[in-house]
Amino acid sequence: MIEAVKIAALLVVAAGGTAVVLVRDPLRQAVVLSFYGLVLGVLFFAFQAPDVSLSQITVGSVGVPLMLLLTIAKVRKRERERE
Amino acid sequence: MSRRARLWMFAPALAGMVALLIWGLTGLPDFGHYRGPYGKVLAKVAVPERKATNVVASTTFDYRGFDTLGEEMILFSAALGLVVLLRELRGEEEEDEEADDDEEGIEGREERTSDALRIFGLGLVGPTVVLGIYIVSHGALTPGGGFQGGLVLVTALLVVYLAGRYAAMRRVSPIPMLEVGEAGGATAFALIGLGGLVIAGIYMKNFIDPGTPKTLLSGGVIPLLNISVGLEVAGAFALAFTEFLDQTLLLRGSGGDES
Amino acid sequence: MSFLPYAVAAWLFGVGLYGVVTSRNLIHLVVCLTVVQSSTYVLLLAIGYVGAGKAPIFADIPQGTTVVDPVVQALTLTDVVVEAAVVALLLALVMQAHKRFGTLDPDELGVMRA
Amino acid sequence: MNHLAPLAVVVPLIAAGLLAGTASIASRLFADLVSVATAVATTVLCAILLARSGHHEVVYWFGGWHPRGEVALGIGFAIDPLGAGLATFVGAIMCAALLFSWRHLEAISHVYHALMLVFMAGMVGFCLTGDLFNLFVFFELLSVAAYALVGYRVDRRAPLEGSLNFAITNSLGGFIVLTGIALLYGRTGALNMAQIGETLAHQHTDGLMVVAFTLLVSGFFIKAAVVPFHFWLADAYSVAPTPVCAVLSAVMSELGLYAVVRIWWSCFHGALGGHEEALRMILVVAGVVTALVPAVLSFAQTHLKRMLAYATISYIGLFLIGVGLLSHDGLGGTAVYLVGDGFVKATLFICVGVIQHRKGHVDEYRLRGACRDLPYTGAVFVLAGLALASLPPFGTFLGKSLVEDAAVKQGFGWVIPVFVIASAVTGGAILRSAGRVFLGLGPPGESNPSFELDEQEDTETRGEASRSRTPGVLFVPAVLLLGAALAVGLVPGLPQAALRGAAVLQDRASYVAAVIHGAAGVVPHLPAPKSPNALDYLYGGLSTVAALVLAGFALFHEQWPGLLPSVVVSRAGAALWAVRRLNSGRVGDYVAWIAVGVTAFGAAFALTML
Repeated sequence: MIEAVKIAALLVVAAGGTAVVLVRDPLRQAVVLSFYGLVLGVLFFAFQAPDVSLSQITVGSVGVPLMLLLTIAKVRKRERERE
Repeated sequence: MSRRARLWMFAPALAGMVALLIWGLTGLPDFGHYRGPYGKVLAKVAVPERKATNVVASTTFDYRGFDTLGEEMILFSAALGLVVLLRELRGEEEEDEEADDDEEGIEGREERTSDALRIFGLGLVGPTVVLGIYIVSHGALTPGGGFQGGLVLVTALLVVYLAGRYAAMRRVSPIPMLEVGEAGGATAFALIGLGGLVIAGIYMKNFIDPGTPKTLLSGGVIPLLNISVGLEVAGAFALAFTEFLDQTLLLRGSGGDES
Repeated sequence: MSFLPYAVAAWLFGVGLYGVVTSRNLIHLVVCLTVVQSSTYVLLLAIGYVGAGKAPIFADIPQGTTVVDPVVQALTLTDVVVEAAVVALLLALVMQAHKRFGTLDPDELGVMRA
Repeated sequence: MNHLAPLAVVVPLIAAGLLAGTASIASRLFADLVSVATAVATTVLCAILLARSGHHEVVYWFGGWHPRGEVALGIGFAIDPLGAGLATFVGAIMCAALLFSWRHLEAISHVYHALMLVFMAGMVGFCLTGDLFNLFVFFELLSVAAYALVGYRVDRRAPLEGSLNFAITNSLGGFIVLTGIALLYGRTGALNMAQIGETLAHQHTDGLMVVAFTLLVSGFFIKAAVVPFHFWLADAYSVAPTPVCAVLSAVMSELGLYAVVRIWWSCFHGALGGHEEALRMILVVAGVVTALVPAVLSFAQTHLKRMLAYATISYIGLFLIGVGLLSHDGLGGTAVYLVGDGFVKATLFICVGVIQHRKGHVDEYRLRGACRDLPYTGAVFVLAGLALASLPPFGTFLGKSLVEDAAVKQGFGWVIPVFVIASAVTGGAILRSAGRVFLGLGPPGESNPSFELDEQEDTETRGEASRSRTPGVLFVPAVLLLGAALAVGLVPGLPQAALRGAAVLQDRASYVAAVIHGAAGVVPHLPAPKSPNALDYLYGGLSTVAALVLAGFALFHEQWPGLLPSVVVSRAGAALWAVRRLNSGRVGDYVAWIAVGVTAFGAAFALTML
C-alpha cells in the first residue's frame, strides 16, 4: 500500500540526508541542507501533512540554512582578519 | 582517543544501534495502517466539538495546547540564550574594532544595491506581511497558523534587509522591541491559558464560544493562540536573524542598546 | 515496500549519527544533528499515515472522510520548532567557540581534560 | 479539580516572560525580587500539591479534556507524592540558588533570571506530567534553558566547550527519547502513560517493547549521566555559574532517573514486569560502575567544581542502585537519599562559590592555605564533606541506610561496600581539599596542567579578585541548605512518607484507576521502616572514618614514603590516567560512547527479556 510518489520521495529523502552528512564543506552543506529541507517538505505533503510540510519548508530550507550562512560568513570573516 | 580508535569503537556500536532500531520498527503496524485510537477519536470529535476545520490546529492549540505552551517557551528561552551568547561577543568586538573603519560597510552596501532592486524588494514587503497575517489568522481553518505565518512575517523583515536596507531593518525592528514582542507572545499564550482558568475554571480551557465551522473566528481561543504564537515566532526568529546579521556585519553603532 | 518509510527513518538516524561522530567541523556537526532529528519527523508522520487517507483538515472534505492521524502532525510541528531553537542556540555557541578557540574542529577544542 | 497544579508551572513561565519583557526598563533589584518571590511561590505550590497527593494521585486535565472511554484526549498532570516531592525539592534548591545569585553574579541581566525561572518551570512540569510527549517537551524545555545557563560565561573558553558538549549530547538524548515515544505511540496509539501501560499490559513482550524501553532508558540516562553516557557532565558542571551548578548537580541529573522510574512503573511494568529479575541486575550493575569509577576520578581532581561534578555522577550511580532494586523501600530510600544529598551538594557548590567570590579562583593547589581567613565557610564545607561521607545523622546517612536495608532484602547485600566506598572516596576528596585550602595542610603542588580552566582569573564575580568580607546572602543559603540536609535525617515520619510515596508510584493499577477512570486510589498500608540500627551506624561511621583516612593519606603520604610500595602507586597512577584520558573533551568520543551505551543496554535487555 504505497504509491510510487511516496517511494520516490522517501528514496530522495534518504539520499538527501546522506548527502547532507557527506558534504563536508559547510557552505555547500548549507545549500544541500536547503534542498533536503525542501524534499522533506514534499514528502510530508505526500504524507498528507500540509501543516508540517509548510513548517518544514520555512524552517528547514529557509530558516536554518540562512542561520548557517550567516554563521559561516562570520567565521570566514574572522579567518580573513586573522591572516 | 584517536580518531581511528573512535571509529573502531563506533562502527560496531552504530551497526548494533541501527539493528536495534530496525528490530523495534518491525513491530509497528505496516505503513498506512495507523490503528489509533488517539488520532482516530480526535479526527472524529474535533470538528463537532471545536468547530475549527483544521484538526491539526485544534490538536495543537486545544487538546494538546499545553504542549504548545512548552514549545513556545522553548523558543522563548532559545532566543534569550541567543541574546546572552551573542550580545557579549558583539559588545567586545565593537570595542576591539573601534579603530577599524567599518563604517563604510553600511554605506557601501546601500550603494551596491541598485535602485530598481531596492524598489522591487520594498514592494515585496507589503504582500509578504499580508500573506503572513493571512496564514496566521487562518490557522484554525486551513494549513498554516501562527508558526508558519510568523516565519513568513520574519521573511518580510529579511526582504527589507536584502533590499539593501540593513539600517532600515534595524530601524523597523530594534532589538529591545523584538525582545518585548517575543516575551509578549510567549506570555500571552500562558495568559490566554490562564484566562481559561479564571473564566471557565480550568487551565487551557477553551473559554470562548467556538462559533461555526469555516468562519474566521471559529475555534474559540484557537485564533487568539495562533496570533500569540505568530507574535512569539516572528519575534524570536527576527531576534535570531538580527543577532546573527549583527555578528556578520558588525556595524559600529548598531549595538543592541540603540533604539 | 511497506517497511520503506521506517527503514528511511532508521537510515537517517544512523547516517546523521555517523556524521556527528566523524565530523571535523562544528557547523557540519550541528547540521548532522538536524539530520538525526529529521529521522524522528519521518518516523512520526509515517506512523500516523493511513492508506488513502486525506489530510485532517475538513475545509473541503466532508466530516467522516478517512483522514491520517492529526496527533503525530501536532507532535512533529512541536519537534520542528525544537529543532529551530536548538540549532540557533548551537550555532551561537559555535560562533563563540570559533572566536575563543580559533578553530571549528571539535577535536581541537579540548580545554577539558579529566 | 485542583487549580494549583497548572499554576506550579505557569506562574514561573509568566514571571519569566515578564522579566524578559521588561529587561530594558526595570532594575536589577526588581529581577532579583521577582525571581526569588516566584521561586518561593512555586515551592509553596508544589508543597501544597505534595500534601494533597498524600492519599492518591492528583489528576489535572488541561483544557478539561477528561478521557473519553479509555482514551485520554488531552494532556494530564498525574501528581503523586514522589513527583510532587521532587518538584518541591526543585523549588527549594532554586530559591537558594537565586538568593545566592543576588550577590554572587554581578554582571548579569534579567535574561539570567528569566532563564532560571524557565529552567525551574521545565523541571517542575517534568516531575508532574502524566503524558509521555509532554515529558519530552519539558525535557527539551529544561535542557534548552540549561544549555544557555551553562554557557552563560561566554567570554571564557571552558564554558563554551562545556555547553557545546552538553547541548550536543543531551539533544541526541532527546531524539533518542522521542524515537522511543514514537515506537510506543505506533504500537498503542496513546501518549498518556497510564493508557500506554494499560494497552501494553495486554500484549506479548516483543522487540518493539524492548527497543522502545531501551531507547527511553538510554535517552534519560544521558541526562542522568549514567556510565557510559556521563562524559558531558563533568565538562558542563565544572564551568557553569556556581548557582546554576548547584541546581544542576542537586536536581537536574536526578530527574533523568526519575523519568526512568516513572516510565518503568507506569508504562512498562505491566508488560515487562515478569523480567524484573533481569532488569534489577542490569540496573544495579550499571549503578555500581557509575558509582565507583567517577568516585575515583573525583578524588583525582584539584579543581573544586570538577571534583563536585564527578561526585555528582558517583551519587547518581548510588541512586541508580537504589531505584534499580525495583522495590518500594529501595525507591523510597533513594528519595530520602537524593534529597539529603541534593542539599549537601548544593551546600558544597555554594561554599565553592563563596571561595570564588573571595579569592577569585577554585583550584585546590593554588588555594593552599589561602582560605584560613574563612573559618565559617570552612566549617560548613567540612561538615558538608562529612555529610557526603554519610556522617550520622545527616539525610545522606539516613537515605543510605534505607537503601542498604532494601538491598539486603532483595539479596543484593554485596552492594553495601559500594555505598561505603563511593561515599568515603567522594567525601574524602572534599575533606582533603578542605584540609589544603582552609588549613594549608599537605605539600604544595602543581595544579593539574592538563586541565586548565583557561584564563587564570575567574571572572564570574566582577571586580577585584579578592574581597574583604562575605556578604550574608552568599553565606546564609549555605547554612540553610546544610540545615536542611540535617533536617532530612531527623524529621520523624519522613522515611515512612517516602516509602508510602514510592508504593503509590509503583502501584500501576491504582495509577490507571486514578488517571483513566478518575477513581481515588487506595493508600497502601505499609509497616513503618525500621530506624537505623547499630549496623547502619557502623557503616555510616566506617565511611566517615574512611573518608578522613583517605584525606589524611592524600595530604600526608609523602611524609611516610614506605607506606605503599611504589609499584602499586605507579600502576594505580597509570590506570587512573588511562581512565581519565577517556574523558577527552571531544564530543565525537562522547557520541560514540552513547552509541556503545545504547547498544549495550539494548543487548542486555534483549537477551534477558525475550
